[in-house]
Amino acid sequence: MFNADFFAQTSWLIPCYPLFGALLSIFWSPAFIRRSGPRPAGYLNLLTTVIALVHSSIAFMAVWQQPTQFLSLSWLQVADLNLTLPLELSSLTLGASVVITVLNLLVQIYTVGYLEMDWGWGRIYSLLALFEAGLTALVLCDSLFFSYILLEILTLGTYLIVGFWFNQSLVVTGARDAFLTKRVGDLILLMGVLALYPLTGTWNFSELADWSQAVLSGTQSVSPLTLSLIGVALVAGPISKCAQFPLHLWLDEAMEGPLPTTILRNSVVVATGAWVLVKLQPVIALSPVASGLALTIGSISAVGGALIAAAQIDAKRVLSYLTSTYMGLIFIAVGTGQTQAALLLVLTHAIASTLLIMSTGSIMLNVVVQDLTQMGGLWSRRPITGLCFLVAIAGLIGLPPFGGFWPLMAMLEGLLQSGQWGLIGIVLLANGAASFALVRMFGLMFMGDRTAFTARAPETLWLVVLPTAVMAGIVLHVPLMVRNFSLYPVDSSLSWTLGWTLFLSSAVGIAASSAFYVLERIENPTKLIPAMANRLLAYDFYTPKVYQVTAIALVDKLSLLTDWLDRYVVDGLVNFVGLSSLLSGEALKYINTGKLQLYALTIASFVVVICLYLSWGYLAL
Amino acid sequence: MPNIVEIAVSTEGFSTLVAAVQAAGLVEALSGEGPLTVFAPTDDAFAKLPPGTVQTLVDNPPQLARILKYHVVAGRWAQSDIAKEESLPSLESSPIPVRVNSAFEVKNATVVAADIEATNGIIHVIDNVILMG
Amino acid sequence: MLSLLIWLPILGALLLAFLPIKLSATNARNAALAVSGASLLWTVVLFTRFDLGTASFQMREFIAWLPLLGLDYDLALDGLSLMMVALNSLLTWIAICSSSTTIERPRFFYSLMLFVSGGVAGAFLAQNLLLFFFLFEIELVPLYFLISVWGGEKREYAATKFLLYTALAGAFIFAGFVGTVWLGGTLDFSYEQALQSEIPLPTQIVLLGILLVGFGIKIPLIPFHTWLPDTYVSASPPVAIMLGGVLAKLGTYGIFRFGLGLFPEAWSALGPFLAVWAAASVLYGAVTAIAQKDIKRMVAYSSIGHMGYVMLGGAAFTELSVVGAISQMVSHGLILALLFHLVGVVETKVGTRQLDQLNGLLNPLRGLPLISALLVLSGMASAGIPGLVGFITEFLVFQGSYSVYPIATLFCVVGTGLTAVYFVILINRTCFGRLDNETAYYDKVTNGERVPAFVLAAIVLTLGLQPSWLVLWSESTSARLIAAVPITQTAASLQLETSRDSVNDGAHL
Amino acid sequence: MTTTIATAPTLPASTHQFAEVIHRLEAGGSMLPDTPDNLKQIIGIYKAYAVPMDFYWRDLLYIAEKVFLNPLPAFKYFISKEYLDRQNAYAGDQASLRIWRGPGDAHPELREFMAKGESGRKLPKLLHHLWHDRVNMEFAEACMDAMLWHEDINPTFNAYLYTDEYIANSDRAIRAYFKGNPLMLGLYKLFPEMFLEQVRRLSYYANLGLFWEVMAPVFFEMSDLYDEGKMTTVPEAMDFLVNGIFAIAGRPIYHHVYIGDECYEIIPKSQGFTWLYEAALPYVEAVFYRTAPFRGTKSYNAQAGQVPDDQKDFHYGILYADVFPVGSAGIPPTLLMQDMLHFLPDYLVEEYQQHSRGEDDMLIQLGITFQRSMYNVTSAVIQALRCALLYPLDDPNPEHLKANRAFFEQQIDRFKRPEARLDDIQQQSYR
Repeated sequence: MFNADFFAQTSWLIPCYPLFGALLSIFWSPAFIRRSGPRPAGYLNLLTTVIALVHSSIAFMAVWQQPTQFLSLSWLQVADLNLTLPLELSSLTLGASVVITVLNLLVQIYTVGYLEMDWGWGRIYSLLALFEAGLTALVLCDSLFFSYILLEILTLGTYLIVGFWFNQSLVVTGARDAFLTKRVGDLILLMGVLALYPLTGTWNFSELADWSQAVLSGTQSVSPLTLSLIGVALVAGPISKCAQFPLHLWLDEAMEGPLPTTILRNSVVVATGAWVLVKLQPVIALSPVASGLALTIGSISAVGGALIAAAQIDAKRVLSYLTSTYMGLIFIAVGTGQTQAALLLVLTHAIASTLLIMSTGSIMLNVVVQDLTQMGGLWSRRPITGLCFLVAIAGLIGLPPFGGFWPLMAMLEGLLQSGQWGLIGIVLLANGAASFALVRMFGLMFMGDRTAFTARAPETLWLVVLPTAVMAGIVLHVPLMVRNFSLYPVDSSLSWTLGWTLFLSSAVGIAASSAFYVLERIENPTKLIPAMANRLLAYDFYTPKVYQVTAIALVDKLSLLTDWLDRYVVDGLVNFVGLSSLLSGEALKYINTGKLQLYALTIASFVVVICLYLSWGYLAL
Repeated sequence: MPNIVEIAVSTEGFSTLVAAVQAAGLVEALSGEGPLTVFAPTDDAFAKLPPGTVQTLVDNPPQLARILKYHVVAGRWAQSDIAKEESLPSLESSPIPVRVNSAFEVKNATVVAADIEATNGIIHVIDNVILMG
Repeated sequence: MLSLLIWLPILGALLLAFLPIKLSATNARNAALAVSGASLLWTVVLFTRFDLGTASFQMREFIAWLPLLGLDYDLALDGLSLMMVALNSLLTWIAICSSSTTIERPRFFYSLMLFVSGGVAGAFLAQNLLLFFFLFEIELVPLYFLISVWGGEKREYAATKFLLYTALAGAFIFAGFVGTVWLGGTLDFSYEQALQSEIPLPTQIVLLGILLVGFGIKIPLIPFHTWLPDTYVSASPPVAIMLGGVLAKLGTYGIFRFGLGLFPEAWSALGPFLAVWAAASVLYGAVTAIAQKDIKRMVAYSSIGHMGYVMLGGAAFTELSVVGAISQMVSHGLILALLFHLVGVVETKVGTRQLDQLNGLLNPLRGLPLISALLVLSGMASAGIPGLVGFITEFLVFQGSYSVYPIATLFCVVGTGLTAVYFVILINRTCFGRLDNETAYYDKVTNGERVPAFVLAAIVLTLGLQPSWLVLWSESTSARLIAAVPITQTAASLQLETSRDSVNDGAHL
Repeated sequence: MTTTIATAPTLPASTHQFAEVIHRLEAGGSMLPDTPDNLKQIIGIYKAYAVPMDFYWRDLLYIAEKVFLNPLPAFKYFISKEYLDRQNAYAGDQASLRIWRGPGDAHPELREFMAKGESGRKLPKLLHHLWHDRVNMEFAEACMDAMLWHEDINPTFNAYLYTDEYIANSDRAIRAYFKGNPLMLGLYKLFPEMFLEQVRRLSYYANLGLFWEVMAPVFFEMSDLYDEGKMTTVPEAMDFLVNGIFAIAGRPIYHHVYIGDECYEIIPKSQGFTWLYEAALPYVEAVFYRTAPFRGTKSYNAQAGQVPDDQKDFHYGILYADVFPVGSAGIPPTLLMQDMLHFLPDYLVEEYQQHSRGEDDMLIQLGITFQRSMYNVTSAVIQALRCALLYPLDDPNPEHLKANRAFFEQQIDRFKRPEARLDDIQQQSYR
């Protein structure tokens, strides 16, 4: 009975383990278990994560190279709406679930070390587990509706996990902005969800793909306007999830949260948007407007994000903008129909950026600051972390033979085939700028002279260093994974010229950055570009200000206006129309001074009056 | 003329100091060529320290030596020379603030007898044990 | 057996008020809890007896009372009333649980609460228009006292305002009822008779309009809502729970039962207008809530917005949307009760409801961590986060309405976004942040204060995860309501054709 | 030092913001007002602090001397029997200077807690550890890290860590420790600085361990004296500390490592490092004053500018900490408060139960008590410094009194920062 297939059939249990751990963690809130500390919550969740990992792995092996299976669980049947939760069991979904649980396991071990001084383990681990559950459920589920539900729950999760250190004011605003921005995306997606159903009668991704085929082949006719509107809504949802321009700011602010949560957020949580986008690609492809939107947003984010990253002085923020960059590249891939390349990029980015943030956090943990300009000279004391950081860079940018090279290469080949030269340029530019930003960060942290803040820098706790090192090993093995699981989407007709060009773009970025920050630490390289451009990048295109004067101001002023209207116009008018004299309260004031009997008397008289009033009404007919 | 150690041994009121110097193994150094300037606390000065202080030091010669070295300056510094200085570099390496106004003060101690000449240096007797910091 | 729901609380109320024995505050409270608990248990029994397959009314009880007036004691139950009665029984118990143990004049207070509960149950069960109206109107009296005696600042003003508005609403409703019966050609106020009356469409529309104004004041919908913030804010938390959780539902219930139920054709004709009205209410309530500095006022405006969803579901008039709307009434009642209860606890402990004075209540040792956590939960439930009951009811309304009134529905979706905005403001200011060292010596939260919150939160969560337990009761009733409309453009409209038309319809809304 | 009331008629009243406190210091008092309640609170908390501290110092030395460079020190908190039985240099019969009259091995309450934990059941060590029913050594390590990171406050000791002698000593120890482990030796060859930096860190483990080894018996003795009715005022408590500081001032600070049967002297005693200069004063500066902002209370965002650019501007220690968030996320001192919670004397438990939320917020109440008690310790340090570097309080020379005042004012100036709690602890209602 307990053969591998059994584990595949019970894959719905995978999200349940972490969820169970999350529920049990509640007992380690300060209000319950008081005489001993909260750490058991962490160990418990580690255990459930291991179980989930083992289960996913066995199930993955069971479905490997098997045809996709579907499971469905009935949830709600009302009127003509039948909501069943369909699960897709394929090597793709279960493979993704393995990746998610592995990353979660490492992150949770890392958290043991990173937050060893924290007393909020119950909360942090239950939230980490909630994310694990949500993410595995998301990859397994085959329905837009349930994906939407999970995304919304994760939005709430983001709010709570960013708000983990709620004593700090910037955390509070960061959590707020993350929640609201993501919610905007969710609701636009909801609009798409609502609009899609009457047309298709299904929310299942696989059936949506069939429907798209039908529309394409002309057996179904839908007006182009409708398709465009729906397509735009479906693209707009992931824009906020994936921190794409102009809804990218929340990711920056979310950096106020504890670093271990940042790891997951930047590597896999933002990728949920990309995942849904990939799943919806057939529908989006129906509308040139929607595809165009994805391409535009993706291009701006890819290049803009990388440029902004190169101008940040805060270590975490460099990484946050790079996430926007890579998500932008995924948008481009989806916009041009290269879903396989997009998924591969999701994978390589998730793995490499996990390592990137882990090693950065390991530095921040005992350098105390996050300010890159106050760091330097760490290489000799922190070589392990430095090496991990280098591996992460190699695994992220287009540097053969490391992981990040392959999806970019696949994308470029696809773009070449369709002759989209502009997009090729954008991908190369983004890659070059990202390389520049990352090597700059490496140089600022590890090279140059030690500063007062970095004078003392032993390698940190083994619980932090060990998962980082393991992660580095995984990053180095990505190319092997790509080969062994034949993840590389294009026939291996590698175009050498293209490969060299991609390599060259990385090399230029690395070389330029090395010249400024590694070999010779230029005191103020910002002098090299105009001050205005630098400020524009350092302050993130002034996006916060733009928000302030647009959306925030609009809602704020509108609410003040309606409040004023409500108090002085609506209420005032109604009062004026005839009740004002009575409402002065004088007439009935004496009641309040009276005694119980008086109240009773009044009740009685009211009843009589009402009865009279009633019968009068009837008699008057 | 006797050297610094000999003066201390032969003069009354320096028995604690002498014992300390012996415990710290500094006899040789203070009997050497020099020249050295020594701020020598009296027995009364040591007695002002809270109970146990001296005993702990005597039990730990290197630490005691360090405190004692703070009372010694290289060179022969008479009161008139010191009057021109604000501080002197001790053998311990921390500076010793000095003031010569109406009174001759060394850090928070007052010199009760200045310019006692020895073959290998000069001694100023002080009424407090001085400490670094 | 339905009568028990009315007479048990009323009998309890009378005994509590006039029994010549000495009762301590605690005992009075326990007695009230026992009575309302008994009603609650009886409601559970009703659920077990309820026949899901029957679309029309069941468990009828009829006693001729004043045939001359056409007033009969005529009670019956369908899915809609069942939900409302259940809400009433539950929230009465919660409200009594939630009231302070040291309340002044406890016997009088609890007896009034029970009285309200019994009366409201009667209104929800009444099969006679006049009986409904009588019970609807008589609620005013105890509520007036509950607000004006036990309320907060400006309570007399608020109570009077409430009284006058509701009385005015009553006048409209009465006019509507009388008109219906009169024009229907009978002198019998029974609901059955009214159903069968054949009134020409234009007249129907006029009558419906009158009823809409009447019930619209009670719900309230904009612009008849200004009594609500004042009243909710002045009322003490238990009374606010009754007002917002149960009494407001008299309005939506009335609209569904007597507006939509009696004049389905007129209802369909007015549909687009109602949808716009609903969307406007949603947006207006949400936007105005954002500007509020007083938590209770914020929740009050939020309530206006949420009643808009109910109206939208009704306006769309598809089976799905009506089920959604009925469920939304319940979910709104539950969430609002939870919110008011929590706000009440916060106010008792911290001494203020002002957002700019509250801070850091999530602090585990010196704050109100559990209350704060539940405040987050209820705020998120209200903002429609999945997994909590608010989401699924709103979603059903949206999905049901989208194919009929897409634009209005989308505006309502925007409304849920705005709901998230003010709840995040509320949570950020109240729960997050640093506790003020000067003032943070608050009393402990007692278990008695926790119980109602736990019960409600558990229901909110359970029904959110397992919504079929909520929607199944009203399904056949909604089907019956929809079926009353001869022309289509209803449930079957989830078809391609219609929806494309309706996209166009929506465009010129 | 004696507490003879030294009125200084020759000096005019201070115009300092905390003039009252300065006058109290000049009269031989403490920054903490002398009330019976304050005395009860601080002595009680010294006792509760000393028990976990007895574990801290033993484990710190165990890590510095035995665990040493273990790359996966998963069991570094599982202290060996040898270190539990180790005789405190200032307690027990063998002590040459006996500060506490009790025994020199681990405190009985500590042993009981280690064996049974709060659960009261004898379970395997590992289970107690996993159930988090244990002493939070992480806090001790954080204190050590603060001393390590603020390197400028301990110049002499720090300079030695970069001498050839130190490097040669470490080299021998590292080679001996990894004997027969080519992987680690290879790594050492590649990245020698990485290993040296670890050893420097371990030297600070030893430093802090040796510091606390003294403080534990001091606090135990104070608690015993209070119980015997021999300590009746806050200034007495402070003077006991001042005397203690002087008595131990010359204790050597060293770092020895035991590999096999051999002792490797990384920092030999002959280096002359003393308890007062190389441990106590840096400890007070690093832990009471500076540390680093808790990640849960300040933004580390470089652009927000909430973390000072200069280490000297760091003021996040216990004298400045907001204790109210204790128990929530991001507030590391909770670890210490929890450790003390296990060992509160009955009279303090009673006291806490009468105030605020009693059992529910005991962590905060004892945290504030701890803050009071550390103001008293800091007062002792200030008085000791005054004693060592300046003049007696009853010095007849007005110039000397002026110098004393200038010193006190300069010390108290550090509490002018808005987040300092000096004002709060003057009030008994601050709990």
